[in-house]
Amino acid sequence: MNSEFLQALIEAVVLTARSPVTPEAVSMATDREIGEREIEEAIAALAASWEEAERGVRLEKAAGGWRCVTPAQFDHYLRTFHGIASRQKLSQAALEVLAIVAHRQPVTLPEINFIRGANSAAVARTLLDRKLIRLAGRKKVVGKPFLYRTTKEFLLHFGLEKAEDLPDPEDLVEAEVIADA
Amino acid sequence: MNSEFLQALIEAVVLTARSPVTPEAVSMATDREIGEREIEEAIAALAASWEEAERGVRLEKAAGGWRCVTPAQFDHYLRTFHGIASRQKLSQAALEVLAIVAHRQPVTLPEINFIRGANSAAVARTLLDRKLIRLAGRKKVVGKPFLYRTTKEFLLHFGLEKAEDLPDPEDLVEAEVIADA
Amino acid sequence: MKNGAISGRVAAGSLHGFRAGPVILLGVEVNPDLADFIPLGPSVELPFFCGPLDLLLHLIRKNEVSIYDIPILSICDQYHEHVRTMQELDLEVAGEFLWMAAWLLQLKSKMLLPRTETEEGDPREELVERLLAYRRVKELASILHDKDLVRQCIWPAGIIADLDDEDVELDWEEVDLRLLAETYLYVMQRFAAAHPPPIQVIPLRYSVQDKMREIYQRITEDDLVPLTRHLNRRANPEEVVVLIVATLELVRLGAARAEQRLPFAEIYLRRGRRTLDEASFEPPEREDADEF
Repeated sequence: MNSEFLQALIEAVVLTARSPVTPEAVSMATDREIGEREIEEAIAALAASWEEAERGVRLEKAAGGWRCVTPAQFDHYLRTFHGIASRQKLSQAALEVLAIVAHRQPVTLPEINFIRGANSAAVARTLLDRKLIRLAGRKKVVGKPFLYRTTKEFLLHFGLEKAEDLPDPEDLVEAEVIADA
Repeated sequence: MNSEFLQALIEAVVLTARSPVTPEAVSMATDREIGEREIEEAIAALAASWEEAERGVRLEKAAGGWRCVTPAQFDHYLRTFHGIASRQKLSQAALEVLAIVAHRQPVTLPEINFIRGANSAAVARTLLDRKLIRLAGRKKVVGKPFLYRTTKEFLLHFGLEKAEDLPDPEDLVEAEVIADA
Repeated sequence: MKNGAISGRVAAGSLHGFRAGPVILLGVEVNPDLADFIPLGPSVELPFFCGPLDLLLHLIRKNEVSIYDIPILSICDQYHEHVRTMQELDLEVAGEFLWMAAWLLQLKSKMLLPRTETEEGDPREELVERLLAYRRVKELASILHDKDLVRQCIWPAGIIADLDDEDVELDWEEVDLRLLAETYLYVMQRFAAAHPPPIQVIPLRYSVQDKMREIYQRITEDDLVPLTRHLNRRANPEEVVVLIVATLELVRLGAARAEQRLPFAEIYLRRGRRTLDEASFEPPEREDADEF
């Protein structure tokens, strides 16, 4: 294994690792073909070369190993980028509220809160903003809470004509029914 | 912003992004200071320079954006490092169903069954579980069968920008017929 | 020459691209480690076909005949021979293989009949069309297979930005009906786990002692009690359970004998060697009774 290949290997390892990488673990990945000392040196050389050039990542020693971090000067841009990216995303909480509204509509916020065991007001607002759920009158009980239903946009996304076309969740998760349908 | 800084910024963005990065999103992260075209060019230049040198990662265009992946030659070491014994290969039946969905999407299970001449419900379920296909509404025919489409995960796994990039099987077979004649 | 190059690759047997890999017996995928231990009688190894069209294409290729002019008579016989072998090997033959067998038989009989003027077209036409469509699928599947092998060796790289909040986020594009349904079921299961139904205390309606007394009296009076017939009159499972326990208890005490001549025959209860007095039917005193 030449030193270029080793450096590339280390790069692949540190960029796919989820926690700090120790020279020992890399050595074991090469079946001990390369010793820990040699790997430690290669990592240090790699860290130094990344430090010199203008790079989007650097290697830092932390918690007994090495890990990749982004230099601080990119923070502003990264924050903006991830903010934009998250606009096309749905949190698990939002998906849960949407699933409850879809399968139990019309349903009130207190009912959603009760089922989820968590306050869902902020999530419901996000879903309202994204036009995935809508207000559909008030329930005639004490406090007259608003009722929620799914929207046209919701149906469009799931390729449905009307909310009644939503399949029974139990059935959908069973293979046989997918086959029969 | 000089070009070195831009390349480093792009590196930081693609290495922290969880899904393919579009030049548009990077441009928005710079408050449109840098145009999409310039960013596309910078990404392409970065991808080319990583390709040339022996590097542990490369940039590839897939599912409408750019993402960072490791070259195949490191697979053995990475699997040892991450402790993953082997991966499940897709069965012939699964590949056939995938081929039909990729080529004819949106398509229903009865249609898939007819083309394959075999029941494909169990296979479709496995592919749903592996997130290679997804449900995309119902067909407006008797019984309202579910429609299937390929996913972003499918594009990423096969390294495609879009499903249409797969070769048209018509062309392949026509070529063979011409050769037969 | 572009076409020629492609056809060369196709003709070079990319349709067989799947055949390598684990030992595959017809219709059953066998773990290579276990293959040696599976008793199969004479060693018969058949290629794996993932459907009747797959098998038909194989036969056409093996016989080196044109897909547009299939010799139905001989292909039909070979197909049936193959399905018979599958059945002899005790492999589960999926219905679709039998359905194709029936179709081929029908085509065979049509081919044997003299063609009439009124009849239009070739009876094989539909089969040819389906085979062609399926061959295209196999071709594309073969390309995906090769890609799958290479792509499996690729790892997504990425580091976690410190500024990210760790909330799991889903790509809205990837949210489909199934994920929505799964999420709903997950939420409802979590709800059910957090709100277990209140435990209902149902008083016992039948006591073993009462039943012991009842059976004992019947044995004493009739001397012969058919147990199953006696049980069958009771629809309530709770009562049936108590009756069986009571019967076993009587047999244990020697106050009754149970006889069965043949397996599954009626069980008869007779008087036992011991005579019981009324006190024997009182519930036994429990030492810890005070604690409750």
